[in-house]
Amino acid sequence: MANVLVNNKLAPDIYQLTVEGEYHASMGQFYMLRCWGAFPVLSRPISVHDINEGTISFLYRVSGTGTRLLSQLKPGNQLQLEGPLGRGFPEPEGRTAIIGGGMGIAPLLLAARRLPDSRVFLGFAGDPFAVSAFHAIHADVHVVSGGTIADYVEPSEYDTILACGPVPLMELLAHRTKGTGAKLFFSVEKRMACGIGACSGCTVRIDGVNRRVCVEGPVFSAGEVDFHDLLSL
Amino acid sequence: MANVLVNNKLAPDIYQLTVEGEYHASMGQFYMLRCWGAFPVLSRPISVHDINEGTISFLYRVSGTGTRLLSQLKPGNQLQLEGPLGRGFPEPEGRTAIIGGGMGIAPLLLAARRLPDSRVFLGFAGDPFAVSAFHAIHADVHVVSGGTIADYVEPSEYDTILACGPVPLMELLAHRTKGTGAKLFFSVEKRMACGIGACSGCTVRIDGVNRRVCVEGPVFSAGEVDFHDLLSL
Amino acid sequence: MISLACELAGVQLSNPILMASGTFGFGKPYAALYPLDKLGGIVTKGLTLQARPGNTGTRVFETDSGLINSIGLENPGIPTFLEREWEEMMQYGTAIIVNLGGGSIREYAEGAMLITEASRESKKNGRRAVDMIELNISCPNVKEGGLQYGVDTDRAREVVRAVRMATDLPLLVKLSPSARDLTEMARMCEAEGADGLSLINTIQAMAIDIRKKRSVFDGLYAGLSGPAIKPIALRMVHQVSHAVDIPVIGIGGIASAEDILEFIMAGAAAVQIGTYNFMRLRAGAALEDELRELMAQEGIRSLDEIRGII
Amino acid sequence: MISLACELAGVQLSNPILMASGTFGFGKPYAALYPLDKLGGIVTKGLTLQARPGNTGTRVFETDSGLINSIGLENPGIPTFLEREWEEMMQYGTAIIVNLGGGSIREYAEGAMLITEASRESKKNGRRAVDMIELNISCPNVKEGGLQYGVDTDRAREVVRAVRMATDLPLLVKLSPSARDLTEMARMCEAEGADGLSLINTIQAMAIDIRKKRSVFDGLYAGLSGPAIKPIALRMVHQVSHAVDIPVIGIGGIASAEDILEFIMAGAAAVQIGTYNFMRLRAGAALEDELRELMAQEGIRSLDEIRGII
Ligand SMILES: Cc1cc2nc3c(=O)[nH]c(=O)nc-3n(C[C@H](O)[C@H](O)[C@H](O)COP(=O)(O)OP(=O)(O)OC[C@H]3O[C@@H](n4cnc5c(N)ncnc54)[C@H](O)[C@@H]3O)c2cc1C
Ligand SMILES: Cc1cc2nc3c(=O)[nH]c(=O)nc-3n(C[C@H](O)[C@H](O)[C@H](O)COP(=O)(O)OP(=O)(O)OC[C@H]3O[C@@H](n4cnc5c(N)ncnc54)[C@H](O)[C@@H]3O)c2cc1C
Ligand SMILES: Cc1cc2nc3c(=O)[nH]c(=O)nc-3n(C[C@H](O)[C@H](O)[C@H](O)COP(=O)(O)O)c2cc1C
Ligand SMILES: Cc1cc2nc3c(=O)[nH]c(=O)nc-3n(C[C@H](O)[C@H](O)[C@H](O)COP(=O)(O)O)c2cc1C
Ligand code: FES
Ligand code: FES
Repeated sequence: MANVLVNNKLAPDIYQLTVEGEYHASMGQFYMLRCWGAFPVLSRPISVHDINEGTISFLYRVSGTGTRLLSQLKPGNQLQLEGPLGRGFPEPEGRTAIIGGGMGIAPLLLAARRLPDSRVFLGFAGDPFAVSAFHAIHADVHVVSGGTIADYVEPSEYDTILACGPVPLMELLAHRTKGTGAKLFFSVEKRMACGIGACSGCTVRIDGVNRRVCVEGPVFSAGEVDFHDLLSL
Repeated sequence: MANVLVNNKLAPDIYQLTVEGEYHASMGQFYMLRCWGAFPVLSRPISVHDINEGTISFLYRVSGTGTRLLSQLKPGNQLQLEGPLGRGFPEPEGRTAIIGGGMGIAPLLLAARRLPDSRVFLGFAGDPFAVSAFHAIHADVHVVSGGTIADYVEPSEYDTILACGPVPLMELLAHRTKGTGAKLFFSVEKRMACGIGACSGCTVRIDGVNRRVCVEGPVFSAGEVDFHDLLSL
Repeated sequence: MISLACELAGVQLSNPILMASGTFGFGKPYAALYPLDKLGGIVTKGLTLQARPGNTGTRVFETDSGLINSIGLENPGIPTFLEREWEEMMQYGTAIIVNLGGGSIREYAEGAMLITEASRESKKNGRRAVDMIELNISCPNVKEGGLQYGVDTDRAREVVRAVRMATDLPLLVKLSPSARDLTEMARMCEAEGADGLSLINTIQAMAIDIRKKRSVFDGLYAGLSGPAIKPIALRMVHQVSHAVDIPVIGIGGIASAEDILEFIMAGAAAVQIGTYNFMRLRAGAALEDELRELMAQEGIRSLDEIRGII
Repeated sequence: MISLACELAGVQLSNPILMASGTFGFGKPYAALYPLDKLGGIVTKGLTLQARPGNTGTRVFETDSGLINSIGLENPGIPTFLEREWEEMMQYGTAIIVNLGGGSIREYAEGAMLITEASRESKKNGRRAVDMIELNISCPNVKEGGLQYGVDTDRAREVVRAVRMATDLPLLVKLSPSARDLTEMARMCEAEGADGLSLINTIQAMAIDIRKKRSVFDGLYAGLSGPAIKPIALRMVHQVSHAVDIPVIGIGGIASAEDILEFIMAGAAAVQIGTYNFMRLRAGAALEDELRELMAQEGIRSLDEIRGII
């Protein structure tokens, strides 16, 4: 149980939730959040957006029952969090690009904070949101609205690319990165029940082998992800 | 949908909820309340506690999921109410006593307001609650804590007794009233699904015939109520 | 404008949204809330030849996303229904489906005959007929009749045959999720001349009062309905509608236009709304429009386009 | 101090709260959260002789108070389990029950033999044995094995008989709610020498993605669990525990100490916690104490006092 400090609406349906406590997580890890009793049944996986002294925060979009309940939290309310879970982004080598599309920017603020030498690309279909925090902590942030952010990055210029966003963007990046020598890692989503590797509910086929997104992911090396499994969310 | 004006905690677990609007209900009628989506499934039957110009209020005890959700309502929140439902207390004849036990006082404030010549008896197992509203509108209010309120009323002194409270109190009153010539009416509770007479879920056997508490009640003439049906709540 | 009008067992309905037996009384409680001609039809509370008092004790009990009921077929009896309730139902301007229960094959058949005769008489006088009979062999809340007939195909066959002989009204058979072999049961009904199938009735369930150390219900078990059972009902409707050629009416936990589309895609010709009426008393006033909106949004022009698509 | 220690099929358990197959992995994910010796026992994820990859596509899907899963028995195979997982499980200080699946009678029997031999060997070396086998003839998520055997009593008999011959370990049979005749199935298991019964497995269910116009699951149907099914499971546990003399383990939607008492009063010897583990990852750390508190509050000194009281 943690104490809610702030739960601000940043844009239509986009909220930033900050709770109190000393949390240690690596960039790209997530927590299972819950602020209700028996309904809905499952807790909700949400990536770590940022960590500061004495606080952790999450950036989320209201997209159904669970996130709507999260959005109703008020300062002083209690939130249950289990985590940090999963394996986040690896420490990158060489020149690094961080690429986020839409809600996919959520796990990337922590990455930007921890990788000051990287270049950050944030793309939005409509109005950008939550970008001021990136500008505040990082010098090299590029925000694009409309089109695809993939068009603004030349993969061959980087050794490592860390990305998160909609599946089509990930597919495009995987395609463009192929053969460039850049290593692409992205964070993926799949429906989860337990979040801790107990149920095998969240598997994605990688190189023909099942990997549980909640423990072996959510970050995978782009190589051999079976996008069919992801798309079938 | 109605706008919540106040939702005050009057005592441990006891709340008074006031919403905006012009409502017309007779004493003893109830509404089906709801301030949630699909969970829990059923709306909750709550008696009209008071009506004033432009407001209606309810007095309730937090005793489970539904009433807990009601207790979380804040001014400005929306509440669904269907009603007024059921048949309330009849216009009493002659000398009238109003007797409430515990939460059973809820429907009696409106009765006290509308029957200034009555005598009001309110009994509580522990600390009394919500009695100041009775004192404020009625001259003849007797509050007792501990023991049973039935001991403080001599049925033969009245022509009509309107009562609400726990089943054992109702049984005791029925027993003591028998043969006195006083007419006893009480408001009863049974689990309800629809609240409007559609499901036959809330029947009580009266004179050997099934009566639906939600439409033929919740107020019944004490005569021939089958307490087994009530106790089996 | 998307048309939802449809034909079911030879009867023209303004839309495929019917109100389920036992959750809508004879319509009257809701007629006070909204005009009932918004509905595709109303299925009456289960009726038997003789009046029945129903069960004692607790009759409705809430569970997580579910409702358990043990009404026990309380009803005024068919003759009283025909005299006192039917007339008013005719005014609602929507299809009338009589849900028929019984304690013996004979009671079922006599009940069917009574309804059929009254309906014929009414029609002769230029008034509305009963549109269909829904034969209920699946009530889990009565000792005699109901589930006793709904589990075993051969026992069910006798009832279906007897009622089929007793009426020339369109005949739906309402199946129980407790049927030993649901598709066999469905095929039997089709072979015996049923014009359609309704499913599912409530699922036999139990709740225990741990304080009193007894079942919540005097009748021990009772029937579970509501959103909790929707995924089970949907599977059964899919199974059955792919096993027979007569129309299937999908029932079980439907609580939104999305749910209706799921049942139609699973193969349902129409649907019935039960417990949702309690969750939202005016559901029947809104669902047709909500369904139309959802279809428009999804680019579905008619339900025929998607029926049984899965 | 209320004692919850109990004996189940000849095995001494510290309490009757077991963790259900498929919701607890092999214990490890939870061992990081709390000491597992709080548990009465752990039932492993369903194991088959051969490793299985499980199903493609969406595997878990939430419904109102329910969870539908289509894992499809993904597991490393019994040999790999015995080599890589079992050792660690022994350290947890709680009973180990191996959930056994199979695609053919032969695979079931060979799997049982492998486990039995390994267990005997381990015991000989002064280490922990496998405490019980839970024979799973009720998985709705695989084409071969599972439900194929769990519906019809005669088909189930062959599997139970073969596995009974293959092992001298205490044998539980896990029944499906889809069994055509659940009490007949239960009596058959008893007659074939099962030491106990576990029920229920998930209920076959369906969910449709109306946008994609297809089933949510690649395997079309999948299995419903969670609070939604509790009232149905409770009824079935009551029915079965009154039909046989061997112990019955109650499973289905249990999500509180109150729920556990309901199942015990319905006749269960012990219970299993499944989906609730996901709702509250530390459920297993708390339930025993919560049960004890509730019993104290209700003046119940031992579960034997109330078992099957209804
Ligand atoms: C590792 C991981 C990290 C994530 N991080 C973020 C984040 O930082 N910010 C954010 O806004 N969202 C994030 N998501 C997506 C987020 O989990 C879903 O938006 C959320 O679960 C939706 O819940 P709901 O009740 O609002 O929606 P509903 O549609 O009502 O949810 C129904 C069910 O589907 C599941 N579900 C729905 N959408 C998703 C999804 N996209 N991914 C996984 N499960 C889903 C829910 O968990 C729930 O079980 C993340 C997902 C994963 C797997
Ligand atoms: C006509 C009528 C008028 C009422 N007026 C009042 C009032 O003015 N103030 C007040 O505090 N309470 C009143 N009650 C009781 C109130 O309805 C219940 O306390 C409330 O429904 C409990 O809901 P819950 O979700 O908090 O409890 P839960 O125990 O979680 O409810 C579970 C289910 O049981 C039903 N239930 C539980 N207790 C009762 C009960 N006593 N009567 C009927 N159904 C019950 C609920 O409606 C729900 O369906 C009245 C009941 C009736 C029938
Ligand atoms: C209170 C109640 C009474 C019912 N009575 C009947 C009945 O008399 N005859 C019948 O065939 N079904 C009866 N049913 C079953 C419903 O018609 C419907 O099949 C079932 O509730 C599942 O649908 P739902 O989940 O939408 O409620 C009743 C259901 C409820 C909840
Ligand atoms: C994700 C998941 C996986 C499951 N896997 C198995 C399994 O491998 N073998 C088995 O016998 N039961 C399996 N089950 C069924 C559970 O053991 C249990 O019988 C069922 O979920 C009902 O209990 P619950 O409502 O408490 O979850 C699984 C259930 C879930 C939710
Ligand atoms: S969510 Fe259970 S294994 Fe990943
Ligand atoms: S609650 Fe439905 S008839 Fe009274």
